[in-house]
Amino acid sequence: MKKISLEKLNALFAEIAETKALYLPVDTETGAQYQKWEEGKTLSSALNTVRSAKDFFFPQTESLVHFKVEGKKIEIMDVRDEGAPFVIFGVRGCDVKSFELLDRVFLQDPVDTYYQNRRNNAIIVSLACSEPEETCFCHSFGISAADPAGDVTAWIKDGEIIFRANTEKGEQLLAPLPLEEGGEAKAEEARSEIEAITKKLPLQNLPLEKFKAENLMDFFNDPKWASLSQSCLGCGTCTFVCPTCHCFDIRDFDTGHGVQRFRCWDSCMYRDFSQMAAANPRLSQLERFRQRFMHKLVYYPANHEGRFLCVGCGRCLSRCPISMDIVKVIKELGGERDAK
Amino acid sequence: MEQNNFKETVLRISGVNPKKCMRCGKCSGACPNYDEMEFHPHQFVSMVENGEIEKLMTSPSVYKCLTCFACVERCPRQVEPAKLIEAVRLCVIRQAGQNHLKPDQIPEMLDEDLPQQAIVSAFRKFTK
Amino acid sequence: MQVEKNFEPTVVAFCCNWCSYAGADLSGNNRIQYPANVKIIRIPCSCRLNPMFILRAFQRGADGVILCGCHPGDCHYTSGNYFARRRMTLLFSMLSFLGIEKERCRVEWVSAAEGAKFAATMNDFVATITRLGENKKLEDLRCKK
Amino acid sequence: MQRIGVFVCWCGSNIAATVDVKKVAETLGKEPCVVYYENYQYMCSEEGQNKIINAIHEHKLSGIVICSCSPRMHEATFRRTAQKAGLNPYMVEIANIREQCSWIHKDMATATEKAIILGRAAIAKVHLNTPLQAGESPVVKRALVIGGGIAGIQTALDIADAGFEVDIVEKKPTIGGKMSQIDKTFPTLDCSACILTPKMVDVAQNEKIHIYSYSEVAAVKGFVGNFDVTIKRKARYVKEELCTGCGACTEKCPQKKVPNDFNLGLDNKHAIYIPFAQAVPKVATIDPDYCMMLKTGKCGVCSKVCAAGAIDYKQQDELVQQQYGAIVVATGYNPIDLKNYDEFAYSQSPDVVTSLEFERLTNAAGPTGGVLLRPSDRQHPHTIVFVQCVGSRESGEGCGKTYCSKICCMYTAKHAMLTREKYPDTEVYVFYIDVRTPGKNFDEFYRRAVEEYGVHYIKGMVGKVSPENGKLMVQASDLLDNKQLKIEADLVVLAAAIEPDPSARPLATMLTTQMDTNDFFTEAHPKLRPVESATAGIFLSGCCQGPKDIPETVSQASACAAKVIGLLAKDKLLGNPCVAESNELMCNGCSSCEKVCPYGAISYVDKEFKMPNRTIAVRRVANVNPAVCQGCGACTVACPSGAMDLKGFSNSQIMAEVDAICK
Amino acid sequence: MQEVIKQKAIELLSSGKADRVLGWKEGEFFYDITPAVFTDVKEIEEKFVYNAFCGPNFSKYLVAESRKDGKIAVFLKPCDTYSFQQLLKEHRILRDKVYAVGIPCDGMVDIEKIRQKKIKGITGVTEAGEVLQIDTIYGKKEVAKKDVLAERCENCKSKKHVVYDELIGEEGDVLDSHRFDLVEKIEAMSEEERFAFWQNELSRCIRCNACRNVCPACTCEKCVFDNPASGIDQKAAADSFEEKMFHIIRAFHVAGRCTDCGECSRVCPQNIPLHLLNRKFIKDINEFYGEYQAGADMETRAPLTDYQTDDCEPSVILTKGDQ
Repeated sequence: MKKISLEKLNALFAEIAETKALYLPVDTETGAQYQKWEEGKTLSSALNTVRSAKDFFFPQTESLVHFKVEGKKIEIMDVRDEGAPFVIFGVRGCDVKSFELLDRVFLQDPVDTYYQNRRNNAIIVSLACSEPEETCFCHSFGISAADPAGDVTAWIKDGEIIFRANTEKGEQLLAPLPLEEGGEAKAEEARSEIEAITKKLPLQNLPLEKFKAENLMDFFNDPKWASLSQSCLGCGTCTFVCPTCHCFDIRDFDTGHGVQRFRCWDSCMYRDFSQMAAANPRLSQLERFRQRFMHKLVYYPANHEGRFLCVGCGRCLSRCPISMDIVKVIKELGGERDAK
Repeated sequence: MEQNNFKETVLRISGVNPKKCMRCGKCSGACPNYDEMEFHPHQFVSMVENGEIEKLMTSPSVYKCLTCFACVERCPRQVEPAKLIEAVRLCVIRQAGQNHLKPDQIPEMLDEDLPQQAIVSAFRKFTK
Repeated sequence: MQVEKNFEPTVVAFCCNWCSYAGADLSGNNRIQYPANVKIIRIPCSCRLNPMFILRAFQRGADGVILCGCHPGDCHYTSGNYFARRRMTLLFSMLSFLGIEKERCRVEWVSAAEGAKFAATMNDFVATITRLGENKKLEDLRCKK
Repeated sequence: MQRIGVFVCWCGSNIAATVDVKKVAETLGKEPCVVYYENYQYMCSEEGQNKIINAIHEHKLSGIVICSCSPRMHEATFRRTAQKAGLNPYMVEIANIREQCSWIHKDMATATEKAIILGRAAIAKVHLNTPLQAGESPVVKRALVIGGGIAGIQTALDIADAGFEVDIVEKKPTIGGKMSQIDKTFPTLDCSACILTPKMVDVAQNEKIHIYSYSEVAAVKGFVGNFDVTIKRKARYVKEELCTGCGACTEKCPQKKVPNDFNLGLDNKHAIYIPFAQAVPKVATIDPDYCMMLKTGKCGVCSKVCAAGAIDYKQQDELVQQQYGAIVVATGYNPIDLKNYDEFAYSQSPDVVTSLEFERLTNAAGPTGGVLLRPSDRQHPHTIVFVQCVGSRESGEGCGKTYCSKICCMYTAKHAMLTREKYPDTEVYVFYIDVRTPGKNFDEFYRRAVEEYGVHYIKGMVGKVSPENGKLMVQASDLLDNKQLKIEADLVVLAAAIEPDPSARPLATMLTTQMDTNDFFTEAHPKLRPVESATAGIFLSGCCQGPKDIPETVSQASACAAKVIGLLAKDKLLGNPCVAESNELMCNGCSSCEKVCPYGAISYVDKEFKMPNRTIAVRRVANVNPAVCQGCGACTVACPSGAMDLKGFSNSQIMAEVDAICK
Repeated sequence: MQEVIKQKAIELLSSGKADRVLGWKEGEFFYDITPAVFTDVKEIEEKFVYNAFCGPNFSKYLVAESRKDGKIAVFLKPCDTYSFQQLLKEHRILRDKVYAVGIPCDGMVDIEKIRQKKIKGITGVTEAGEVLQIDTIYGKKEVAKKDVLAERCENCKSKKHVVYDELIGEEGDVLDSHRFDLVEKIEAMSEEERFAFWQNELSRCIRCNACRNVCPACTCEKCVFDNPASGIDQKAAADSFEEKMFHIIRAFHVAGRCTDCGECSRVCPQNIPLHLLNRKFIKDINEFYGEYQAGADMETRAPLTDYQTDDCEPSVILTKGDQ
């Protein structure tokens, strides 16, 4: 392991930024946001960013291809950019986990090369959560806030930051940096402190056991969806702040001298989501609401060896305008159901 | 030039737009002191409009106006002739030494029926 | 500086069919010149102008948008321009609130008889827009060539 | 996919001298969907039109763009051309490259470039054009005339003459209006009753005309060709169909102290009355405010004396529903109330009268039996002062009107002349600001009053009238002699300004027609459509549109009738197809569009819609009546959801033009 | 107050005056309260809450709820009644299907403001008069309620209920708020500052549509931004122009109809002060066309569907602002 005093952190950022673009959570008036590091920007102490880290690989909008139109002639232009290596610093355990879940979608055959390029270029430095919030429930999905994954894992403890390279990419990142050796004990100490806090968190032991493929129809037909979805506004806040939601739409924009085909986030909560044969097959908000949670808790796990499509980051808990979130859904549906 | 200046001054002081006059003569029809005046309210309006201010300034009419505002009240087009007359009078008394009423003239004018207030307001009206 | 000199603004003029479009025709009939930067779109009445169209014009690269309609009180449809006047006042105020140059949008009432006024208005408006320079604040980069 | 043809006109050298027409045609020919292009010297000529027709046939064009002069010039021409070739006329767009391009630019390159852009915009629009069909609506062959004065009477007679049914709604118990109160008419001095009452009889006897007297319009729905009007027939407590007009009741009625409004309160009438001898319909009416039977239940004299048994104390207001193809507004005027004119002592002395009161005082059927007597002491007046422009031509906040009432100069001259003729011993003074006599034989008439009858015309407005010792002191300035006059008069006659009848404003609201700030109805065009309102199917007759004398009123009334006949002669009305249309699936039913529609073309219906999962929902949705809509588009912008769009100028079409111009 | 309202809800349901009751349902924490339709007395007894975190404006739910069978009772805070009445005016709610109970409100707390005070891991909140006692996993904390009030409640425009069938508590008054202060401050900035200000704010927009979907004035059957036929539909702002476009058009569409309920800013996950755009329109309308409060009554014509012949000209803005 390697370590450095927190006082020298900014110098370290400058060193990294010499060769690679460096992104990190920065405090803004309206919460922490990932920003490109430049002189004067400091690491946020907030637990998590308002928007998740999925933006790095799956940006909200992205050009796919351009068509240049001149009179009756059309020319196709590939706008893909190979990109360059970049570092994301201070990713929390939940968000790191989300990358794995997204990889299972975008890197499956056929591979999404736009996503793949960025994924390959990224070096992820995760940061253990010193002060988890009441809305955290990553532990329910077996994610460790105390020892997150990533190319490098970092802990902050007693004025020092301790790094552990987990991958070759991580090693290569740390190698040229002016770090001291050591810090294992402090890292261990931080880890156990965080684990102790985690046990005190209010959202413990979510009843996830019954969310299995074999109960699919039972869940689908559960009458409780009606009351759960009743107050849902059908906005996309939960899906847009969610690190694992990955629905998108592909649209064409007529620029007047051509067409730009781009991909943008979409939300299954929207009425105009997925205009199949000109209409969303899920006509009511109940169906759309159910779709989102069934996907996270039943369909995705059924296709991905039981992995839930939720990392317990708690963003939807704090952002839903009417406070209807996945925890309430899990508790309501997973609760008294008789296991088959 | 001089003339224009007076006209401008009169218009500025009075705030009256003589162009609004439609020459109906109701002002002069309503004037209770018509016969005393050399120039009548409607003439004030047209003469100011024509820039003949000096003629008005030298006429005793400016002091004969009772300022009863009958013409202002009756004018169907809100021209307000009394304000023009007042403005012409002001043009006169603002010139140095042009006070129309001098204190030493007062004693001979006094009689028993003259209220005190009339003297005060006469000073207000006819002096600087 | 040289760039500014060569800057030829794109100006969209929405003209109501009954007064201002006819006013523009009259300015043509009388051969009164105004810059070719102005391109006129005919609409039935100034009240047909949706704020969407103005934003659309800016998005697509217009540098100035002007609405011309019948003088208040003379609307062919009796009240259209009164509604247009309120809508445009509020829209322009909002654009200004967002920091967009307020001279970029204008409303002028031009009657069918005011060919000279139409041309003068366009001359003045194009001069104003030329002075303001390119519309940067409400442009859509994708629409740039 | 459209197949578009582009036709570039040279307009001789008008366009071709500054625009490279060949280049324009060729460049536009490269635009998507343009399958044919051509340039020609005169597209509007027969040869040019044939080229278009042939191209439409040969190239199966679905839309055409003509780059030529202003659409205000030849749009109709080219639409007809398209129609001849079997193409919907609304698949034509014009790019104005003459008035808005070649004529205002000198530089060939600039003008050519602009012409191409204007052409592109037209092509972009025509891409989105859809064939439009003008809607048809049937015409109810019946007209309604609101107001039974000379204007209403003349309009009704002319319409009935053409063979159409007409109803007159008159709020008074008889038709006749102001003209029935007037003694003689200028400039010929015919007796007003002598020329009016035969017309009233004509109306009464005309089978095509039905009079709703003592009635008001309560509600108007519908649109041109199909108005649905509710008429309120006020209870007159006399059965109209039974009353013979014998007048026995009016003589026997014990309640004699009812101010006689026909004589402007100068004398009294009975509680049951017939306004005047030649009233039409000649039917008695009970004034419920004075009738003892109606007020206290004690009396019943009229019922007892009525041989026809026409009296019905239990009569109620009645609502009648009727359909009309056209509505004529003929609500007329009233003299303004002079109670605020203290300087003329109108409220202080009974001997200060209005001109209309003067008419009654000189009328043989009036309160004095035609002998001119002053109201206060019934003595013959020897000095009479007439004051003109009372309440007219005033500015500012007062009770006066800014406009000239137009008729006062002439009737004052008439009064002065008649007075001098009948009573040569009377001195007559007329105070005027200007004497306005633009009319046939008008100035001659006025000059006769001065030269032959010796009426004293004095330039200058009266400043003050004050009652003194049974006389009226009139103080005025003589502007020409530059002196102030004090005249001791016996009678002062004020030429009061005239204003629209107070019933006009609520009526305008019902009819969705426009009024000016003086409550005169606004004509559709001040010069070219003076008898139509901007609302289709509503016509204006007489003083409701502005001050008028009798000859003018009658000519406008006949003009109005001609317009109505023109409308009623049609079996069907073809609408303007460029009208608003609401997409019911998107409509919120919020009423925003309805509120901005100047024509009342939008109504709301509750309609059933199939909703998700086989449910049915009832929703309130807007419905545009294409026969009423004039296509201004105000509603399209008021609609937040974009459910309302305008055919021919749709959102997408205008945005396509914007895009084409800005790219 | 919670008990009184709860009892009222039970009474309405059990007396048959209402078939359903729209109220607030407790969540996992003290603050994550969800709007819910109660049909069962037992559920009300167990789950119904009313406290300083009951922000949501229920009026928009009534668009759909009033079209269902039976009558729905609803609890409306003073500001909610304005939205309710505005929707009635636009014929969006069927009045006879709703039993409206006006309830008092002392201002709602913004949980974000508590978090901004670096209070983390909140597990419970107790209202003790003017003070909120907060339990967290990291110990107990205290804040003054006035320091964490939602912005819209700090600038509360009215404590008056403009429409109701029944009122709990006493009727309040229309207040003299300072709600336009910030708008004025922005107006006083230079053009460039204003542009920078909004660029910074609006660039954060993620087009989640929460503002639109919560807005009681945005009840369109189909929003223009979801309608490919409108020509301006967008799912995400692919260019900074589209960020502005969305918010300008949205503000314009609700201009003269927005009651200034402040829901847009409450729900924005990116904390964009969207209400300022609406307030700007309200302020302009007040200045140009006379005081107008949407939803205050059923009769007054909305300013954009009305006009005066002597209205100011659009050029009036050329002489405004830019100090």
